[in-house]
Amino acid sequence: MQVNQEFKPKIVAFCCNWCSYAGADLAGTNRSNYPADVKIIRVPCSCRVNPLFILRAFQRGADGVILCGCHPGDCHYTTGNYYARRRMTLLFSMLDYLGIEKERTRVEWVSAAEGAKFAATMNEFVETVTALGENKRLEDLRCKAK
Amino acid sequence: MQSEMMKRASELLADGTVVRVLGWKNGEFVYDPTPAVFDSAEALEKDFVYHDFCGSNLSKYLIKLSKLEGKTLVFLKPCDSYSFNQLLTEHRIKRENVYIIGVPCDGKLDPDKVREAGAEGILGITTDGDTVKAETMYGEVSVSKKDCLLERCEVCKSHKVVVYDEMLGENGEENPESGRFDMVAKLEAMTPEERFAFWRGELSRCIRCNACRNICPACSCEQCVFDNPASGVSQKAAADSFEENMFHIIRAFHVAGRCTDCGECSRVCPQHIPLHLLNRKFIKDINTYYGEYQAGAEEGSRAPLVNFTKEDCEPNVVYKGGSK
Amino acid sequence: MADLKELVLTTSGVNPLKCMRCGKCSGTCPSYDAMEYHPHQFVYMVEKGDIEKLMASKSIYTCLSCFACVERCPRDVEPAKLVEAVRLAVIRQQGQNHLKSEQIPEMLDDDLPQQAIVSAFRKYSK
Amino acid sequence: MRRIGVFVCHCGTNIAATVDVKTVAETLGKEPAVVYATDYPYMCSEAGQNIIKDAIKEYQLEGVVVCSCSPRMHEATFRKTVAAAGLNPYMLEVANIREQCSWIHKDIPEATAKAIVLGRAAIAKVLLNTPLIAGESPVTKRALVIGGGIAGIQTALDIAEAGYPVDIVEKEPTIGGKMTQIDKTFPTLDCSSCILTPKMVECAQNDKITIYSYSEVEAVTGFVGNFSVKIRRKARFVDEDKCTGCGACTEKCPVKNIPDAYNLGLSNRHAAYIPFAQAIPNVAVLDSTRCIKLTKGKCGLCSTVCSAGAIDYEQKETFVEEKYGAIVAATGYNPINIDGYDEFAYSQSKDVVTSLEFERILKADGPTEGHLQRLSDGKQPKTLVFVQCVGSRESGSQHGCGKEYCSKICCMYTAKHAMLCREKYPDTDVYVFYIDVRTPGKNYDEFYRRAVEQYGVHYIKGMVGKVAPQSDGTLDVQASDLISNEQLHIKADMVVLAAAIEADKSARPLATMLTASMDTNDFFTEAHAKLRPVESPTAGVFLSGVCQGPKDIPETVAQAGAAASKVIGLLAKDKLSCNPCVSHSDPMKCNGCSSCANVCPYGAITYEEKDFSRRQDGSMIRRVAVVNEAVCQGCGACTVACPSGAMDLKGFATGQIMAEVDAICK
Repeated sequence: MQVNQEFKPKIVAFCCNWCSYAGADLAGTNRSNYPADVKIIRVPCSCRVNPLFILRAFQRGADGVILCGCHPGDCHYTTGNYYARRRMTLLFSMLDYLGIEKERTRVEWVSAAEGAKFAATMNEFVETVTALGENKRLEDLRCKAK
Repeated sequence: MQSEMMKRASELLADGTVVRVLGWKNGEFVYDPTPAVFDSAEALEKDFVYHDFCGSNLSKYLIKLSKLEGKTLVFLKPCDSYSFNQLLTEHRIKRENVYIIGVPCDGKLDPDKVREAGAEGILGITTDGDTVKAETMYGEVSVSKKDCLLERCEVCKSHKVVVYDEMLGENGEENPESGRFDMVAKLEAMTPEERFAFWRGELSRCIRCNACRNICPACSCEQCVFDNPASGVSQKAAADSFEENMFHIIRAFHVAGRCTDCGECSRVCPQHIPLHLLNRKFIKDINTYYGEYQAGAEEGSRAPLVNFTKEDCEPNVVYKGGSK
Repeated sequence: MADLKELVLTTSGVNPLKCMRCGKCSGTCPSYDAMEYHPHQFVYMVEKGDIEKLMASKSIYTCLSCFACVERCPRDVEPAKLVEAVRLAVIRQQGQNHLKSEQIPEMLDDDLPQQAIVSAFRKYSK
Repeated sequence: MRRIGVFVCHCGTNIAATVDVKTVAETLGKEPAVVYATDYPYMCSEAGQNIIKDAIKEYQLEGVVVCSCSPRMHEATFRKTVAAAGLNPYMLEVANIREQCSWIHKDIPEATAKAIVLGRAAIAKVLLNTPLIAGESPVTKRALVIGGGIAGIQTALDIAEAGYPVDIVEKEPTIGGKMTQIDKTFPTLDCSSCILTPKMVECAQNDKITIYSYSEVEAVTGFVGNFSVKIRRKARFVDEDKCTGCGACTEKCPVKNIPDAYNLGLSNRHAAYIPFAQAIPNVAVLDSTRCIKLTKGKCGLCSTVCSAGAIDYEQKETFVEEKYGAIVAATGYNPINIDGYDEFAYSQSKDVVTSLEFERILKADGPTEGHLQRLSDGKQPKTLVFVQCVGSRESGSQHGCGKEYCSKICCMYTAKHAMLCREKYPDTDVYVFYIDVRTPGKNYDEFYRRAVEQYGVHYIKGMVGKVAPQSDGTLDVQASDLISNEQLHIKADMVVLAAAIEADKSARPLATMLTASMDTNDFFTEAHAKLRPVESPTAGVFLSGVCQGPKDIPETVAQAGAAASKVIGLLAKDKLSCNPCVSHSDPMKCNGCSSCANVCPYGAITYEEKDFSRRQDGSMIRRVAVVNEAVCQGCGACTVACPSGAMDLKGFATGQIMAEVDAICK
C-alpha cells in the first residue's frame, strides 16, 4: 500500500438472507449510496455466522466486520438471532479484552423494510473503521506481505 | 487419606462393584503424578498415590473408560466433580458405569512455588495443616502450604463435591467470595493498548504444544477443529502472532459456557501462560450479562450459549459508553 | 438570493421540502389576517428563495410566535421558526450591526449576565 | 479443479451503466478455474439463458457463476437454467452486482472493482459447492385463515370452492369484521350488509368451512405444507351447539350499560349479547368482565330464560390443535385513536365524530337508527364539515399516533358521506376540507365529481386548523382556503374526522408466530412488492386485505381471491420439494453432546447410538446426532453451537463461507 493513497478499509458484512440481505437489496432498489468498501456475504441466518468467520476475515486483512440479522423476535427461524446475539456479545467482549479495537466489530438488526437503515449503518460503520485506520492488531502478517 | 482411599478401592474391587480404579500414580518425579488405571488390589498397593501434588482432573478419562464393560471407580475432587457433571450434561459419560468416591480438597500444590520456597529435588511430601514437609535430596524442608498453592486453589470457587456415590471425609462448601475474577477486572480496567500489550506478552510465548487443549475436560471433542482440515482453522503450529491469538480465542470460545474453571489449562501450560484468564473472562461476562451460571453445578443445566432470553442485552453492551 | 435562503435554512434548521402544502398552519394561525404572507405561503416562498420579499414584508412582525403552526404541522415543518429566521436575517442586515468579537470587551458590564453576552453574540454575528 | 463458467449480466443499463461489464467478464475469465466468461444484456432472458445452457455443454462446465441482480430475484431462474443443461441446480452461485453494487455506487472504476471481488467470492464458493438433491415433504390439505372480515371470508370461500377444507379463526364473537359496521359502499352506494351477509351465511353453511369465532391463534410451529397451529377458543359461556340465537338472554340480562363495540361505544349493550342481528354464528356471548353471575356469583337470569339450556357459567377456554398446509393472514385494521388531536375537539364535543362513527349514525341498525342526528342533542345538523387526512400523511411526532402513509380509503368514503348527506337531507350544507383528493380507481373520480357537481358538496383545498365548540352548541371550524388564500370560519353543527387506519394490534404478535416479516407500520411485508403481492416472504403464509396495506373493499376482495388461488395452488400439490440446504452431522466428529439439539428451533435433531468398534480398539458405541432433513429448515444455528465442527450446512458450508471471506479480503 502506498503511503499517500487514501485509506480504503475492507469491510465484510454478513447478512441474513431473510431480513438484512433483503434490506441491502432494498437499499439498492432505493439507490441509497454506501461505500464500495462493504462486501456482503449471504448467510441463511445470523446464527450461521461462526465466530471463526469473523476471526478469519480479520486474519485475511479485513478492517471491520459487521453482522446484520433480523430484529430480535422477527427471526425467520424464530430464534436464530437470539443465539447470534449471545455469541457475538461474548466474542466482541473477548476481542476487546485482548485489546483489539471493539469498534471494528458490530451487530445491527436490519429488517427487509429498512433499506435506508442498512445504507446509513454501512456509511456510519465505514466512517468509524476508516477513522480507526488499518487493522494492524489482527492481521495475518503473511497476507500483508503480498 | 491415601490409605483410606486404597482400602475402599480394594473393597469395591473385591466385591465386584467395580472392575477398575481411576486414580493417580507418581510420574518420573513425585511432583508430577499422572492419572492411572488400576485393575487389582496389588496394582493399587504398588503405585496408587494421593497427595497434594495430585492436582490433575480425572473426569476427562471417564469419557472412554465409562464406555468399557464394567464399572470404573473414580476419585473426584471438588473441581473434578464439576467437570464430571458437565460431561454428564453433554452425554459424554455413561453415569451407570461409574462409581464415584468424593474426596475433599483444601488446595493442591504448585511444584514451582514449592521449589521457589526452597524445596529443590523433592523425593516425597506429607502435609499437615498448613505445613508441607518435603523430603528432598538435600534433606527435609518445610514450607507453608498457603504460599505454594496452585493459582486456581488460591481463588478456589468451591470445596464441594457436587456428584458422588460416597464421600470420604467431610464435604466442603461453595466459596462465592473467592475473588477469582479480580485479575480479569484488573485487565478490564486497563486501556486497550495496555491489554493488547499484556496479551501479546503472554500469548507470544505459546509454543502450540496443545497441552491446554489435551488436558481440558471441555476440550474433549472426538476430533478437534484444529486437527480438522475442513474447519478452516486447522493448524499444527502458530506461524504468526495472529494465529497465537486466534488459537486461544477459539479455544476459549469453544469452551465458553461449558468451562467449569477447573484451571487445568493454566496448571499444565509449560510456558506459564495464564490461560484461565481467558476462560474466566467468558464466565464473568456470562454472569454479568445472562445471570450467574456455574457450568457443572447441576447435571442437565442448559449452557448459556445454547440458551437465550428475549430480553438479552445487545452486543453493543460491549461498547459501554461507546456509540450507543 | 441563494445565500439568504441558505442563511434562513441554517439559522432555522427547517427543511421546507417536508411541507406537503396542506395549509394546516394557515388554518390554525391566529394572526392570519394580519399577515401579508400567510404561514403556508411563507414556507413555500422560502423554498423558492423569495427571502427578500419576506424580509421586506410586515408579515414577519405580525407573527405572534405563538407556535400553533409548529404544534399542529403534520409534517414537522415548523413555519414559525422560518419567520424567526427571516427576522434574524433582517436584524443582521440593518445597519450592518454585526458584533465582532474584538468589540465585546469594551462593551462588557459587570452586571451583564454571561448568557446574554453569548446569546447576543450568536444573534448579531455570523 | 472444477471448470467454471462466468456470465455477467448488463441488466440493460441497470448494471452496465455503472459497472464495466466487459472488464468484469474479462478479469474473471482469467481466474484459475474459469474456462469461459462472457457478458450479455439480459442473462435472465430466454436468449441469455440459452447462452448459459450452450456454454455448459460446449465447455463441460461443472459450476456456474452469474453476476447479475440479487439472488432473491433470479437464483431460482438460473437454477432451472443450469438444471436444463444437465448440471445439478445447486452448482450455481449468483454474485449480486446490481442491488449491492451498480445501484448503490456512482463511480465506475470503484463499482467495477467491487463487482470483480463479488464475482471472485462467488467463484470461490461455487468451487466448493456440492450437488444437492431436494427431498420431499407431504402437504396437509387444509388451510387456515386468520381473521374473519371480508378479506378472510372471501379467501375462505374461494379455497372451499376449490374443495379444500378451511378454518377461519376470528377473535370477535362473530365474523364479518368492519364491513358489517358500514352503511353504504362506494362507488355504487349499495348497502354493505346486503352484499356481505350472504357471504357470511355461505361461510356458516359450507361444509368445507369451520368457523372458530371468539378464538385466537396461540402458537404456530412447522413450515410450508406442514404447519401445526394451536387455537385458543375463549370461553363465551354459551354452548354454541345449543344456542338458537333467540336473544331471550340478551333481553333479560340486567346489566345494560356496557359500551357497544359494534356501535363504537355510541350506544350500550347488555352483558349477555349477540353483537348484531346478522351475527355468524348467531350465538350469544356473556361478557365475563361484567356479567353478575360470572363476577359475583349471583343473578343467573339468562340461564333461567334460556329454553335451550345453552348457558354454561362453568365453560372454560379450550384449545384446538390442527395441521394446515397454508396460512392466510387477514387481520385487518382499525381507525387510529384520535384522542390526542386536541385541535379538533374530538374528546370535547359529542358532535365531532370519526368517519366510522358517522357510518354507524347513517346506518339503520346504528345508535340513531339511521337518522342523521347530532349525538349531543339529537337535532339534525344543518352544516357539516368533513376533515380529511386526520393522522394520515403525518410525519410529525406531535400527536404520537399519526401515520406517514396515506390511508387510501378516506377520500372515497368522505365523498360518499357528503353525497349521502346531501341526498337524504338536501337542506344541509356540506364542506369537505382536503389536501389532495385521491381517487384512482374505476369510476372513483367520477364518483367524487358527482359529489361536487351533482350534489353541491363544497370541496375546499386546505386543512382545518382548529375546531372550537361554541356556547350555542355549534362548532367553530377555522381553516385555510389555499385557493382563495383566505382563512375561513365555518359555524358547523357537526364535524366528521377521516381518521387514519392502522394495522390491527393482533398482527404484530401473529407475525412473530408466523415468522413473517412486517414493515415499520406493522403491515405485513409481501414476498415481492410487485411480483408476489399476496405472499409473505415466509413460504406457506399468504396475505389478504388491509393487513398488507390500506385498501378498499373491491381491492380487498380481489387480493383475497388472489391469496386463495395461491393457497389452492399449494394445496393442489401432493408433495413439496424441500430445501436441500439442510444441516448434516459427521458421525466421526460428533460428540453427541446435544448442543445442536438445544438450539434447533424445529426439533430436527435426534440422537442414536452408533457402533464405532474397530478390531484394534475394541467395542466403542457412541451417541451421535442425526438430522431429519425434512424438518430441518437450514438456519445453521447448530453448526455454530457444535463444538467439534461435526455439524455443517449444505449450501452454506463452513468451507464455502470461509472461501468467500478469503476472496473478499484478498
